[in-house]
Amino acid sequence: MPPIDIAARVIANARLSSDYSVLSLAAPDVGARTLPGQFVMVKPEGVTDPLLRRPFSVFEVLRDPQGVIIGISILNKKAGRSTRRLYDLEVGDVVSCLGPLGQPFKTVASPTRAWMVAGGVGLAPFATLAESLAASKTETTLFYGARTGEELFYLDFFERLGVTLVLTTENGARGTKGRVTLPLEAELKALAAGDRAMVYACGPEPMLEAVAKLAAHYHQPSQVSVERVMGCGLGGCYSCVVPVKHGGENANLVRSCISGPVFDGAELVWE
Amino acid sequence: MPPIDIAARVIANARLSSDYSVLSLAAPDVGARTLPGQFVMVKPEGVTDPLLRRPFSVFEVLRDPQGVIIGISILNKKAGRSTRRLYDLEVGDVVSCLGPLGQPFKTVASPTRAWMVAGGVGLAPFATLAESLAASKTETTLFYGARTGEELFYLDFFERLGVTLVLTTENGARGTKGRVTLPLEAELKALAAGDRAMVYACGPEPMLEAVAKLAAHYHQPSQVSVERVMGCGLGGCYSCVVPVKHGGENANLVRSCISGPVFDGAELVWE
Amino acid sequence: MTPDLSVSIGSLKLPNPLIAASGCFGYGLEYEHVVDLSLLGGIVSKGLFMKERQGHPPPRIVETPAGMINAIGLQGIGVHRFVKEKLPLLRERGARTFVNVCGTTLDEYVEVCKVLSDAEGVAAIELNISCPNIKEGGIQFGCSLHGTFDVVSAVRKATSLPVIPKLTPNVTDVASFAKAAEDAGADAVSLVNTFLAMAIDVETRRPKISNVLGGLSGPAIRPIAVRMVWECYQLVKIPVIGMGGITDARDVLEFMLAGSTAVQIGTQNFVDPFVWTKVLDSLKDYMTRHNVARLSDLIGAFDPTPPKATHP
Amino acid sequence: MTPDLSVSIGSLKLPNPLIAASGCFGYGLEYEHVVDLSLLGGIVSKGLFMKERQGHPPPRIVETPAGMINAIGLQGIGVHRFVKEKLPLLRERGARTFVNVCGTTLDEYVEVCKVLSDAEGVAAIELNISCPNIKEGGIQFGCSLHGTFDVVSAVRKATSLPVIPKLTPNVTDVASFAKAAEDAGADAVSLVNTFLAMAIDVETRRPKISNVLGGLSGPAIRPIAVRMVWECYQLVKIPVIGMGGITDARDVLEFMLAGSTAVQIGTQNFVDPFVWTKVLDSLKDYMTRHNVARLSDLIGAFDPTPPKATHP
Ligand SMILES: Cc1cc2nc3c(=O)[nH]c(=O)nc-3n(C[C@H](O)[C@H](O)[C@H](O)COP(=O)(O)OP(=O)(O)OC[C@H]3O[C@@H](n4cnc5c(N)ncnc54)[C@H](O)[C@@H]3O)c2cc1C
Ligand SMILES: Cc1cc2nc3c(=O)[nH]c(=O)nc-3n(C[C@H](O)[C@H](O)[C@H](O)COP(=O)(O)OP(=O)(O)OC[C@H]3O[C@@H](n4cnc5c(N)ncnc54)[C@H](O)[C@@H]3O)c2cc1C
Ligand SMILES: Cc1cc2nc3c(=O)[nH]c(=O)nc-3n(C[C@H](O)[C@H](O)[C@H](O)COP(=O)(O)O)c2cc1C
Ligand SMILES: Cc1cc2nc3c(=O)[nH]c(=O)nc-3n(C[C@H](O)[C@H](O)[C@H](O)COP(=O)(O)O)c2cc1C
Ligand code: FES
Ligand code: FES
Repeated sequence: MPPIDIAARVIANARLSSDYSVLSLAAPDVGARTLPGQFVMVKPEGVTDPLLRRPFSVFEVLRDPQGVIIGISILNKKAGRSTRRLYDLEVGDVVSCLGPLGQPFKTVASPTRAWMVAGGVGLAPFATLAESLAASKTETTLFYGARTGEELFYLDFFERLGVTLVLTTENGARGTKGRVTLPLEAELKALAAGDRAMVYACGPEPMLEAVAKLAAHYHQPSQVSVERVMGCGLGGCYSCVVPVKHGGENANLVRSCISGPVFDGAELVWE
Repeated sequence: MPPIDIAARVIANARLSSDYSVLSLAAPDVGARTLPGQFVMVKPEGVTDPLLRRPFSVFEVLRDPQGVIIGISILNKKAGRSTRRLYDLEVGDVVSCLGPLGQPFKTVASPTRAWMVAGGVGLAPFATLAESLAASKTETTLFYGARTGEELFYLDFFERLGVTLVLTTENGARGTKGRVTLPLEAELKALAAGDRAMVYACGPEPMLEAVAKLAAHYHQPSQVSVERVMGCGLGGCYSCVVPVKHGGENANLVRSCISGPVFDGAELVWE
Repeated sequence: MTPDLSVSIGSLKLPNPLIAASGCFGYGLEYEHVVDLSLLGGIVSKGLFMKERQGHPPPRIVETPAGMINAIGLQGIGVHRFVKEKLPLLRERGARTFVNVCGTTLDEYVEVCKVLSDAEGVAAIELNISCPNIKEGGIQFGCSLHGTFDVVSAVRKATSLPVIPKLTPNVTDVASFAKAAEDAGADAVSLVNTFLAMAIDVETRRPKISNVLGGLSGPAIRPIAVRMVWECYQLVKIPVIGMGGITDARDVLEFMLAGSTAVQIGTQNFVDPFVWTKVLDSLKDYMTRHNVARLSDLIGAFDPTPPKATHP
Repeated sequence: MTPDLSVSIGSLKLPNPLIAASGCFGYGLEYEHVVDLSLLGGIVSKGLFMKERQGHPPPRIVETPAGMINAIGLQGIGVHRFVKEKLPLLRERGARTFVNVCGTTLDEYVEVCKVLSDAEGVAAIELNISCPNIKEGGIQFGCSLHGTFDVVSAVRKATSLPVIPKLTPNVTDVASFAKAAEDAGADAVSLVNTFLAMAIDVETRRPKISNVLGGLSGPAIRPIAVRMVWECYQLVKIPVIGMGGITDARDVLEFMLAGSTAVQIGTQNFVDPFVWTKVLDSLKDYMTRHNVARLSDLIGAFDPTPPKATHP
């Protein structure tokens, strides 16, 4: 579906912590078009500094009690000026929301299992993916690592969908202590011969690299969602390129906004 | 008193019409220093576009019920981007407020009368001047012209101070129809020989010119407050110059931010 | 009375003066889902060499006050694949396609232009002699009057397509470059390309983009670009295509009053890919308000009489 | 350990690198009520000719995206009145006063500098060969390598005060101008002056400022100015004083890393006249965080190694 641009009212902005918020936007037509893993380019209306929009995964597709789609939310983590501004938005403020953009995750179905690996704000694309996998009754696990126990969000949401949770924190306050790749590797190792798991990953680049390599090592497929600075989100500027092994039109630097952000983990060249 | 810069909270923003508002700012130290006719340079905090501050007359010096100065207000009229933004500010927003700046009105005392001539938003500097004149029991008249009856503001305020009101509107809906200079000229003509009135004026440039010339014609002194584009308000940029007959250091183009905004009407050269 | 927005660049007639700037609109097809390509006056392709190019490693862009610096480094598919893969589709969509031609040598410019002359569906050639992001060729021609004259002359001989050199603003007297281009037989000039710029991350003390230097675009540069267009307009007779920081119809009109026959919109595409229809609507609105029947009447209609010191 | 913010420009030692830019700080005394003038590294006076000057009619400034255009036209009191009326007061306040010297002819530059040599309390001469706002003199020297060399040489012979030509960015290769200045005996160079620019009111079709053309300053130009400083730093050995759009300590550090020994702050004064103490505090904070004992160690300490494509 072609992207559209909506001057979307803020419906809610739930601060989950001093860094994270879930910003809900009245953009039903964006919500209706979105597939799991796609993103939007947003910018508070009327703001000319910063000039450019910023990319965010669609976190939830929002529905009213009757199930009618009323908008989307994004899981926003403070990184710099725009994310701080988005964190501070209030109900009634207006945000330009362009989307949906990019290639979605490819879903799988039983008997292939779905293993989602999220690092920090990398949780964002997995809420809609989990819903989609739940709808097709795919056995789904979320490996979810955060700095602290307080930064593990939306666990109820995933539990309600029947997703198995494997949690890790850096300080060990919740789940196992250490990197999220540790339990992932254990599970990969434990897979019976012939069993298949699609490993989905979103999070910091070193985590993505580790996950893709682990998956490959254990002969499982992976799909990773990468993050690059994006000027346009539409393929216009060539700012967002990533090196891939079998690049299409441009040898091996492809635009992650239109060829991604989701890539086959085995295709990416790690820098 | 040297100017200071306050990150002032908006205490209130009373919309008087679709164009005018009275923006009240928690800037007690600015209020305490202000003399009638002085101005402040303001800018919503954190806004980088527009870049520069904008000049506004101090409208009221605000006090709490005990008479303690708590801030100032400005009478803001929508003209362009900054004034529109100021109109939209809400309680709790923060405005950088630099002041007080510029030369105040010179006050007069009985038997000299004080005649204030205001055109539209040119009312702004006269609230504090009227208070000061009332304190010294000077006989004061406000000639006040606006486009429509709805744009004649704060009449009660002036009446309470014992100021005589002479109102005009362009459409004749309230007061006499036509320019404010008409009743002014009638009163000047009616002055008994030997009677003296100091004519204060603030408003559009053609009005200022007409008032200054009328005063001179009837041998009365005048003080007019002029408006020029101001870059700094402190004498740093030389953007705000006006031609005067006996200019000080710079032949006859003087900086209206530090030599004005109030000038002897007889000194100005009209362009 | 329906307003007439058309403009002419030599024999080339455009339905309106709005052209998508090179490097800011991919190969055009990327945008076909957000805007009907035939609605635009024209589109300029990304810069093309004979061969494919990888460009610079990312990060390739960084934001600056009211602007951005880019050093994409002319990543591109080369002229042959462009002609084969993109041009037929662009023709189908009704786009008026300007091709931005690059070269590391004078011969390469000529070669690329010859390939384009033989292709179908090229409206004009925009000669990129002004990209600040590559070391070889390009801007070396654009920063020398002789170089500009020579490359335009050579290309002029090699093609009958309209030739539009794109000038760099990184020179002392841009109008003299417009003149050199005119003397060499250019059909029009376009300006400005980006301003050479850089940004340092003071926490790491390292550059913010991998190439260190890049080109500044966006609203920040508009006042300089408008001045340069006005200078060129006064010196040369060929049409001037102006650009640099255009965001809305007012900016388009500012460039046209300063002497632009057509304008290009670059960076604003990233901010708002739907800018085109908004600007077209506002231009029509302005024409109605100001009783302008033909938009082309405004070209160079700037009146240098000083404004009043006092406000209205 | 108290952080050492001092920097040296030849024999001139400044307590810190922050200097108020010419034309943005009046004659300094206008600001004495908002900032202790002795706290600044230095202040540069408004541009001065031999005689008083009226400047251009208003409107003289207009805002643009992240910047402003000015055409004040060097209104000023002339060097004699400056020496008599301002200099003694500036000395009393402990200001290190740089005088921005203008001229319509080479002889006038020399004359003004001679007057200043005989006066007491001048720290250095900043030779304004770059003001875009007057037709005669000035920028004509600044846009020609010979002109730059000649005027600097002539002034060099006429005074023993430090001579700091202020360069215009409106040239193809600013570093070659820094080199010409160095060869002619300059003690330092300062850059950038403003970029020639214009703005049109599309409703009236008339210019927004009376002089039509003016100079663009403010954050908009910073990325170009930083690049120019870096170019000059690499080519010349004399100190470079950088400026253009500095608003905070980060911007100061960016210019220093790019090779500025000292920096000037212009337009930001208008936005925030209290900028000085804020920047000094933030510089100290940065030095503590980064364990920098002497700020001058950062001059030119830019590391051009490309950053990573991915975020931290
Ligand atoms: C496809 C895609 C999807 C994304 N989804 C989400 C999401 O769901 N939720 C979310 O919070 N963020 C997401 N991001 C990241 C988000 O776009 C950035 O955090 C944001 O652009 C930063 O903008 P800023 O103005 O706040 O920071 P800036 O002021 O631009 O930068 C400040 C600092 O943040 C760093 N930074 C900039 N971009 C990123 C980045 N992408 N990751 C980490 N550090 C960065 C910069 O290097 C700089 O050091 C996504 C990015 C992409 C490409
Ligand atoms: C000493 C002084 C005191 C002032 N006191 C007040 C006051 O008490 N209340 C108040 O509402 N305004 C006052 N003004 C005027 C106010 O400063 C301007 O209206 C304001 O700067 C416009 O800013 P803007 O960003 O909204 O408009 P801009 O976007 O900067 O300009 C938009 C349009 O408004 C016009 N404009 C700009 N400045 C003025 C002006 N000064 N007068 C009329 N038109 C203008 C411009 O020419 C332009 O056409 C005062 C000005 C001065 C110099
Ligand atoms: C990301 C990016 C890539 C660009 N690539 C090219 C290019 O390939 N060829 C070219 O002539 N100009 C290129 N430009 C310059 C633009 O076409 C235009 O001249 C410049 O950006 C000024 O216009 P703007 O301010 O509207 O963006 C590029 C600009 C940007 C921002
Ligand atoms: C209003 C104004 C007046 C200026 N007058 C002078 C001047 O007299 N002499 C001079 O060398 N530079 C003058 N400049 C240029 C500044 O000194 C400085 O070089 C330029 O503004 C860039 O710095 P900024 O971006 O910090 O303002 C002036 C700038 C402004 C904005
Ligand atoms: S973000 Fe512009 S091409 Fe990908
Ligand atoms: S406003 Fe800057 S000198 Fe008056």
